[in-house]
Amino acid sequence: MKKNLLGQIEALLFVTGDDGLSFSQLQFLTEAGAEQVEQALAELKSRYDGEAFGVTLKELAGVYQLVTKPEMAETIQKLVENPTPQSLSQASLEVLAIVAYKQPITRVELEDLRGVKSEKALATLAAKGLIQECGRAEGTGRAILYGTTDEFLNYFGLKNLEELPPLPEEMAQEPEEDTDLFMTKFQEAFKEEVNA
Amino acid sequence: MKKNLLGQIEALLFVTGDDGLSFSQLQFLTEAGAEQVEQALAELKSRYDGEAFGVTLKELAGVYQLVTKPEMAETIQKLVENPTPQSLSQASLEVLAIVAYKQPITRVELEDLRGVKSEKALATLAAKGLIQECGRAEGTGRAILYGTTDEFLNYFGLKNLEELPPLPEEMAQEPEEDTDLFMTKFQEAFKEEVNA
Amino acid sequence: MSYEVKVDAFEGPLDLLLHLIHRLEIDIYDIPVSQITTQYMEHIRAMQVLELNEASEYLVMAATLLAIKSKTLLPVHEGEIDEVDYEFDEEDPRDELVSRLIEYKKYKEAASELKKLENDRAVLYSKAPADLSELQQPDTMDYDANAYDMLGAFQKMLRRKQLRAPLSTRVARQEVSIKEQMGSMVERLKSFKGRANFSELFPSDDQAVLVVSFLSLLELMKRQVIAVEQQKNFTELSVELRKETWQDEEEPFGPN
Repeated sequence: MKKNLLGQIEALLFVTGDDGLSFSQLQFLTEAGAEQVEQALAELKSRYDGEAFGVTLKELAGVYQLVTKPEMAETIQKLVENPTPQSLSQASLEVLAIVAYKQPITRVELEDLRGVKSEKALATLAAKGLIQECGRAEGTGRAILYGTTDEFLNYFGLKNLEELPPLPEEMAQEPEEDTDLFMTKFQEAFKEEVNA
Repeated sequence: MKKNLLGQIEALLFVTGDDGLSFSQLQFLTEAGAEQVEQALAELKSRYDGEAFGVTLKELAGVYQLVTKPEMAETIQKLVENPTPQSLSQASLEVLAIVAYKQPITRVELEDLRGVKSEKALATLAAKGLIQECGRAEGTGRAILYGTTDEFLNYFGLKNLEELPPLPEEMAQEPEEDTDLFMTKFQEAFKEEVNA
Repeated sequence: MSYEVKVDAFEGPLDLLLHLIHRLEIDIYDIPVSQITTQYMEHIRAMQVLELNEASEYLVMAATLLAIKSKTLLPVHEGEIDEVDYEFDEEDPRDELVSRLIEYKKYKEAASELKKLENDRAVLYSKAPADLSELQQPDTMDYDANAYDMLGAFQKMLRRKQLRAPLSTRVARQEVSIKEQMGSMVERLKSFKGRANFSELFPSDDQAVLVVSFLSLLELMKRQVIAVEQQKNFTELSVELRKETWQDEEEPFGPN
């Protein structure tokens, strides 16, 4: 490996702070091969695991960033004006969950799912940079389509959308399935009867 | 020494970045004794001497801060010369955002908000035609007021300024509001005093 | 039977229904419509008193429940043998509601997963990108940005400001005594040729300094070193210096 690749990566991530750098940017800036960068990132990460280290490496929204370790939170919160971290309301979280899993989605589809008007929650989330307009639906209305942003990934500590926890499975098979199967069989039988 | 004092100090110096922290602030925040902090700083410093480390500890005018090592300069310069969309645009975007939402605004107000000198960014944005001088502030200094241009609207595909995404509620309330409220109370109290 | 209804506890009629289903330990696939309708009605009656914004949405659901209830109450049609076909065609009137509830429940659970992620992320702190403008050539704004990027930049700045604020406050919060402030107030007035607007005497944004300044102004008024006047209602107060000096020996807060 290049002599001080670890140091280079650390310096770059330090300088870029919460902007972070993507893998390919790191590769370009350090002029190292992909494997080397990968190895260096892994080494950095395991180095940061040591107790005497206050920061760690995290991949958020597709970029690598240095962040402080969770166990440092208490100390750092003494620096913060309002130590209780801002958190989203239940309504916002619900809307965000639906947008995240169903994107792109229109307001009307979202409201149908929730059963309540959601204009305000959408506006709040857009203002927080967590969702954005990402196009228009086909059709006459050309309704606005909403999707999540990189800030959404960052806010929830996700690398990418694939990292979203899987949606809870439907609890059981729908009872209709039996009926449908039955109906199918019935109609088949019926057809046979008729054709016979 | 306290178990993870090194980590705590590292985390604190990391989040405060260019601002750094004084010895007494470090002591206050880590709740450690002066000797312990001193020892931890020395240990940190010698740890950073290792080749695989990209940052080091610097003391300047009684303020400790983490900085990248001099030998990283070349790599950092490469970052500067190869703007990544998120990192190098950040400063300009930030300035632009503040001007857009807070216009008309003076350079001093803007710098107060950002906490860094912003002359260069303002010049760049003005050269791009995205912001312009739009008058002078009242008062002795008669500082230049900045606002956005039509080209700004064009650039971001906006019809008018009302089309800017709204700011989150809690952000829209300025901390200055307290002061305003305070000032109002002041003046009320004053009137009473005067009329008494 | 009385209910303690927390209005904010529900995110809408579906949420309320899920709550009832859970509390009554009902099988979501076999909802006793009559029972749940009664419970639902009692709840929204209690909530309506509080003039919910979403009252209309709760009422729409009430109507739906009543419609389903009336359908299920219809006597089972014992048709002739030829009609057996149609009987199979007839859907359970509850089906649509059930599938809506199940769909909604999925996202409600997903929302609580997000809540956990939010908490985990909230304890990780980052730092601002270092200011590289010194090293930078002036013209680097060649990229595609949209209004949301700009908003994002603004958010980051505010987040950072939150971290910085207490530090700067600590630095600014030097002990300023009223006596000192009285002196500098007089000096300041002199620099304004003995007359200044009220706000011009408060150059600092720091609340602690403002309070001390205000108290010292009051003290100066009491000692008739300065006079304060207002030309008209709502115009700014103006402060006039009456004496060039003020007695130092008097205790600022002593009884007169």
